[in-house]
Amino acid sequence: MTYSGFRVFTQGLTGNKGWTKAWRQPDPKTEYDIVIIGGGGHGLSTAYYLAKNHGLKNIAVLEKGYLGGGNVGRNTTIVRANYFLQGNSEFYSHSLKLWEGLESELNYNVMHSQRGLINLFHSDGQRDAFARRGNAMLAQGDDAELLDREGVRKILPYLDYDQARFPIYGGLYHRRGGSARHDAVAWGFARGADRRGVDLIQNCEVTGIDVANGKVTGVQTTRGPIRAKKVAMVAAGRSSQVAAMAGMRLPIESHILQAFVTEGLKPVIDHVISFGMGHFYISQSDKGGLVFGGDLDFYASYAARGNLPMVEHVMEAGMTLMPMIGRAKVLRSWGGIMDMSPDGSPIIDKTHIDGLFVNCGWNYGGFKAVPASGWCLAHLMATGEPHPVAAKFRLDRFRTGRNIMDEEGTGSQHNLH
Amino acid sequence: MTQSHRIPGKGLMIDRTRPVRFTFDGKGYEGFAGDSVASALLANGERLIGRSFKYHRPRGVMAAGSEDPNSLIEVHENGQQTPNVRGTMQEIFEGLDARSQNHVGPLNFDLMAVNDLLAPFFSAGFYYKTFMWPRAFWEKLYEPAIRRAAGLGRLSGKHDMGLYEKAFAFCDLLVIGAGPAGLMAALTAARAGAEVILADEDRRMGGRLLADQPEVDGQNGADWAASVVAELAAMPNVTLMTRTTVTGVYDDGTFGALERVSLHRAPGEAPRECFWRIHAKRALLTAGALERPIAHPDNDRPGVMLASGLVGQMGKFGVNPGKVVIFSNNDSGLHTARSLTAQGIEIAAYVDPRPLPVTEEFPVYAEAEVVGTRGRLGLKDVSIRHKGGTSVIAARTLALSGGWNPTMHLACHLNGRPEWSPELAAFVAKPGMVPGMSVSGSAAGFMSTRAALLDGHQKAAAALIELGLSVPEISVPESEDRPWAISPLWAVDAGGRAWLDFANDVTTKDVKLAAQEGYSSVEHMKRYTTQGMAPDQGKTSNVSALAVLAEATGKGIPATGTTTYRPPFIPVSIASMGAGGRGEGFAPQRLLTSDAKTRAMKAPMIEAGLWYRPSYFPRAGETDWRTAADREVLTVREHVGVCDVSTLGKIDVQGADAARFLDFVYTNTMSTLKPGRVRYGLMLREDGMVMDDGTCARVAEDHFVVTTTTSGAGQVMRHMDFVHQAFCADWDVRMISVTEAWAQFAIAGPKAKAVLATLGEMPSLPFMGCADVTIGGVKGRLFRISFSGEEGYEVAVPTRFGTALFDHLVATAEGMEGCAYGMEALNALRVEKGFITHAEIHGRVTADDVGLGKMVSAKKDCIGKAASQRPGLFEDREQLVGLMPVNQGETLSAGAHLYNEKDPAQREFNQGYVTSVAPSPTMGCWLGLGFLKNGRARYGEVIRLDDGLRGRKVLVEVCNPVFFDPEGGRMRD
Amino acid sequence: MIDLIAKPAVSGLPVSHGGCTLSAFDAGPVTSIAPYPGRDLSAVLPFPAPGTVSDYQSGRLIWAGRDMAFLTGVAAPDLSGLAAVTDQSDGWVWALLEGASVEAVLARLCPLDLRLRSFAVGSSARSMLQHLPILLVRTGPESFQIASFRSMAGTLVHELEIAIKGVAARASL
Amino acid sequence: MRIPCPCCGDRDRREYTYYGAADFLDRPAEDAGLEAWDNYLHLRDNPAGVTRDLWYHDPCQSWVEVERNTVTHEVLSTRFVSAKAGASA
Repeated sequence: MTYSGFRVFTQGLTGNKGWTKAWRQPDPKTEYDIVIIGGGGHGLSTAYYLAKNHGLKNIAVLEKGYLGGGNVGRNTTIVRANYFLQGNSEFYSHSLKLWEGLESELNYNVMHSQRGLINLFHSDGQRDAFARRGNAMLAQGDDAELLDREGVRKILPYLDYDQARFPIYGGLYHRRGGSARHDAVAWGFARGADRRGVDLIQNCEVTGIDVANGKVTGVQTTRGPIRAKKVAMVAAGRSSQVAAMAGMRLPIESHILQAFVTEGLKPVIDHVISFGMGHFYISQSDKGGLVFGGDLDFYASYAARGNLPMVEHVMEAGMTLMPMIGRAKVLRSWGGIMDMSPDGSPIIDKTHIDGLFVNCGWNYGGFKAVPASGWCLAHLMATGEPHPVAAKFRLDRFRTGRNIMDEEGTGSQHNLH
Repeated sequence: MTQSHRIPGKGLMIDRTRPVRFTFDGKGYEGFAGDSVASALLANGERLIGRSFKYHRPRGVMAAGSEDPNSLIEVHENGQQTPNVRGTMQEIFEGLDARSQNHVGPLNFDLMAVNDLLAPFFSAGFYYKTFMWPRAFWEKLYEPAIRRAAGLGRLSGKHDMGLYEKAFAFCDLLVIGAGPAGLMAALTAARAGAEVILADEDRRMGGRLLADQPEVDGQNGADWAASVVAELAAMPNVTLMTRTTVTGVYDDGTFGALERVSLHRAPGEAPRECFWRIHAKRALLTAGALERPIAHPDNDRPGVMLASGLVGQMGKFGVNPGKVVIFSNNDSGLHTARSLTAQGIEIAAYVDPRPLPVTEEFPVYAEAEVVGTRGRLGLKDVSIRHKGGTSVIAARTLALSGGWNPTMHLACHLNGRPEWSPELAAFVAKPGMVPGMSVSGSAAGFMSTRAALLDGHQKAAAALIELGLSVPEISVPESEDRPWAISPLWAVDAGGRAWLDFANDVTTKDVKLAAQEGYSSVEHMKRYTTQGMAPDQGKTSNVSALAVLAEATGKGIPATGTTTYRPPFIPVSIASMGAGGRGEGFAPQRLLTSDAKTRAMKAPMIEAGLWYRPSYFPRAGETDWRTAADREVLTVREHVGVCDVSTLGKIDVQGADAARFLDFVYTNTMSTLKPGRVRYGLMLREDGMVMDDGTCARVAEDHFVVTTTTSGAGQVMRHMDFVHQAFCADWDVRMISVTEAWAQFAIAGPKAKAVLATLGEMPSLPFMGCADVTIGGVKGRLFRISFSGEEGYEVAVPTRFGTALFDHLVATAEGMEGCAYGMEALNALRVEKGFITHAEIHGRVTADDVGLGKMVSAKKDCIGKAASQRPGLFEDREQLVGLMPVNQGETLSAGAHLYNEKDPAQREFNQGYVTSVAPSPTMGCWLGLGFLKNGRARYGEVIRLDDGLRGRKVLVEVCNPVFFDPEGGRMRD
Repeated sequence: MIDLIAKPAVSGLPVSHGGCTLSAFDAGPVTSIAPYPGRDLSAVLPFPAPGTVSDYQSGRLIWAGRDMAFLTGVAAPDLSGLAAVTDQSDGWVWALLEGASVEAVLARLCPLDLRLRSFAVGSSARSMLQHLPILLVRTGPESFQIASFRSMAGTLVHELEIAIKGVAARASL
Repeated sequence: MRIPCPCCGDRDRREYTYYGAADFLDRPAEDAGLEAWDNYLHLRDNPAGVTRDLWYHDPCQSWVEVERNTVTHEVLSTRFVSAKAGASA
């Protein structure tokens, strides 16, 4: 059923009785051409683009819990294309372009809102680094503007310009940056994939990956064995466990990233603001809650919850940057499990097992990658060749030292995140 | 008439001798000291207190505590305002300015209430299906309209300058909630000598003993509670924390708690709130239970309350509800009807879906349901469907009791999942969900007062045994021990809209629609309908909503399960958890000994890590930084300059194996350094990239002083500690930071030696030499090193003498046509010399990239060596080069990219980027350092610096990064 | 001949509110002593166990971290070959916090259990005070010595003063 | 979260800096080859369960190896990393 304002109107007149299911709830078949492990944003978009771009039909997405139950449903929903290292730059640029057409592509309002993202800087050195970034964005064909302190003040008059511990020197303004409604992205891709014949199978945990003679042959699940010609591991947050089923060790450590949302407030923050010095970023959802977060809790964890030191650090950063939010009350907090790769950049690649693919290592930034990640993994799986914008996301780059993409410059080794 | 709805003689919490005046929406009201805004308004006959989120329906007070979904108000003071305050929690004080929120026009005529008429089109998730066309309308039209309509209260937009604090506390046993179980538990543990913290949300302890006031130990339960509290207050091992809500459970017995310190008073000196971090060896969750409403058509009008809310408002504040209808599916509703009758309240009807073979003093409608209400701004009557048909009964208050949900949220904060209890028709905690914490009293499903008292005692006794303490003899008082039964009824099927989530306007229809459309897991339903996401966090609606979902999907409640309970239990202000962060408090400030003098010289200060350093020292007539910096640079080159360099990290390394150790952490060899000499050192991370650089001075055979960059000091110390402790802990080497112990100043320029001579007899040092010296009778250290390219010395004295030495050096230099110089000049001087800083060693470069590949000694292992030799790190790399404008007058900018002259500024053509620039008065043009593909082979080539961000395109010549005095003759003798 | 005048690490003290007083004090010479692996110093001085303070001549040896103690108040003896020794007299700012509410004040800033039962007179600890690194010594039931990095003296005083005032203001409620 | 420091006792997590899996203690020889160094620097078991990792107790400057559970956050044991190298404490 196609969604539209007119349909909402006619359904409203008839008691909303006619809305049909957004996706089927099929039982798994015994065999598929392609099995995707993980029904999060990346897995769902991979299935969608395999069907849409490559005309493939016989596909299953296997989800341990419910669709979109991982990080795609628990993040701060920032969508941007402001990376500066080659490899990342072209990929996120491509992703943002896909975002810009996602509503009509999916016939689902994901509420992608390009309200503008401002990265603040607090020293000459940081300004230089952001200038380099901004020039990389321009060179990639994306938008960037360098604001001085007064330029920032015009847009964000409520920041504390007088007494913040790290005074605001200016900001890098990315007008096409913004946010989206996270659940809707998962649901939109799920509905789109389902409409193209993909079987979305919930409550189906993969318990084993079958390999024979160096080639993948299928998976074992809690709902029985499923044969498959190709299998993709798209399970950020559990990547290491899934890969271990295929005997692989990944360059991944799992960490907690907390985020917070306040009670609903009338509009007060109209942009996405990133305060790198305090590891703090914030925006306001359409529903009115301030959505914000900070840095990792900094310890390996699968608990999907964090601890107070980072909670307090994030709140203190908010108070030093914009004390006007002090009386907003935090309503909910949550912790997502981040696939941290050594250099902070992702992996979309084949593995040493024929027919087995891996998509992992999204660090803090997987949400905005959802469309392009699926697009590129689908391309790789369908054609056997990496998509040009994801060609540098190789699994072996750490071993060889080739094309390491350490945007933060903190070190391409796990303990220096 | 003022306080017309007050029952004479009732109301434990109010002091009738102390009237308090406050305003609500600008209208003056009188209440009594101890009233909440909600109780005071109710006592004045006001039932309408706010508007709902989506449909803007009129809403009144439902509860008496923090779970109230409706009574959200703004509290204003001195131009500042606090949104989304629960009227049930805000105590009134003289002059309190409370206002309703989320309406356009007056509260009783909200223009946004038109949404209510459009409700058929605003079904759950409708916005996912529309507003998609045309694309450009989303940000311009649809989204702004949605945003304006959404949200509840308003922030002022002004800095919150209120005082907040955070604090730590420790105890053996934390008791959360001071109702019957909590009081009994605290008493038991306190008498055993345990260190006890008893925390309660209310300002007076007693919990529901203060509301329905059952008899305990032969006296009014509230009096019994007061006597227990008095005993506890007198014990040194007990801390009583009132107005304190435990908000979250974290690992290893850590609890977050919010204390509302002074919100009940007009603003003053005391903190508004305090956020506590409590570490408890054991904890007892005795937070009681929260009543839930029953979803029936139009169950959201002002005047519809939870039965417990009504009992609380009556018992604590003496609120007179007028004529009451009670709709209940469990025995506590019936008890309430009897209790109210006994207090003289007229029960117009008691409605219960169960067959009830009882005869009461009030009309009982058994096997009956409420199917509707009327009254636009306040309840007028209630429609009851019963065996004999439908009756309409006039009432001012409708009290709902749909059963009780134990308040076990905190027990679920460590990912534990509660289990369904069919007897209670509620979720209860399982043992062990939080290590060291047990749940007791009605929070654990013990519904009678006597059972709660007994359970509190027993659970406390168990905790005492775990703590190794003996359990005291204590008699648990007698109290009511009524049986309790419930027959679940979640929603009345009678058409119309029946509210589950009052705060977010989620009705049973919305939940059913979610199921119909396949959003049938409880998480999907919550997210699709937004149920439970309002300020009340679904406290009164979660269980009912999932029960309605379970019915719609046919899965049953246990299989449907709950959503995840996460902190905080109640909303907590950002300011309280971020207390201390505002303004300068976010990070310590580190001040140089030269700070006061520098500021007196009007130098603008800039941040360098946590330090503050001067940017430049302006002189009369110098209108911009450039003039001052150029002068300072030329002064250093021609005369002499003085600069405070104490921010550099200094680490003292001693021991017989010190040299061996430094060989391991630096790429180059330090063991061959002679005492009295200094060597430049490069340090890699284990991933092969440059981590830091600095100098290494051998002050004695087994004693080195190494320097780090300002920002790298902490990381380098940690790193050296790691290498030492992990790989060579048995070596004779010890390290300690001496950064703070020494004030160190650079003296640079042709007259440096002359300045030095004024300090007394100084040794004549060769370039890269060091020595102990005595300056004015004070021991000091002298290094002959240069970051400027001129003859340079750094002289260090104990920090207490730093101010005096700086004053002397500046005065002396100025007497020789010299000056103090700041960071701008320092930067220009080092760029002229091609010296790198963290602008170049930004974490992604190898030693080879910066032209120091030869410094990685082939003769020994060092940290980072193996990884630095990976093949990919020698292919197609960008290498450090110098950049000079072809046209000397042009300005260079850091952050610009590099392209071949004819190539467009597109990623595919990128050749590199610029890391540092400086105007060089020495060379007469701007200079740049940058990284260029295969750059060392391209000296002499002309390329384009492209800074699209600032609209700058400059042709530059690639050159050796050492622009000035490449032979280094000026630094040496 | 240059005459260097010493400047104290902190100014503006003492401050006092609600019976709690923060003042500066002179710890005298401070020397870090870090024994090399396997060395026994007991013939020379009583190296303190972690978390403790021992007496040495007229001064004190304060445990100050892994394999390290600060000798305060007296000059260090010769420990050549036994321990690394550095002069820390100028590296630290020392303050004394006294009064009935000291525990409450420190509870606002320091994540340690400093109740007398857990942190007796004569205990020492390395910890943090808000975001500052500190060395803490309990010198009495109602008195603590606090040392932090000298360059952070202003922040140390600022943080403590806010906490002292906040605790004092509660008395008015 | 609280972690016992072997010399300071039970301390709040906020006093520690994290440093990843204890694999980092097993440093290969300089010439061990790309695979060995890749294993050491990058590849991780990353278990959902008991793990050993490295924490620096900033106040006392001790490096501590912590055995703990990544799912429950329970800390099972701690020791100085130097205990392995065979000296000091």
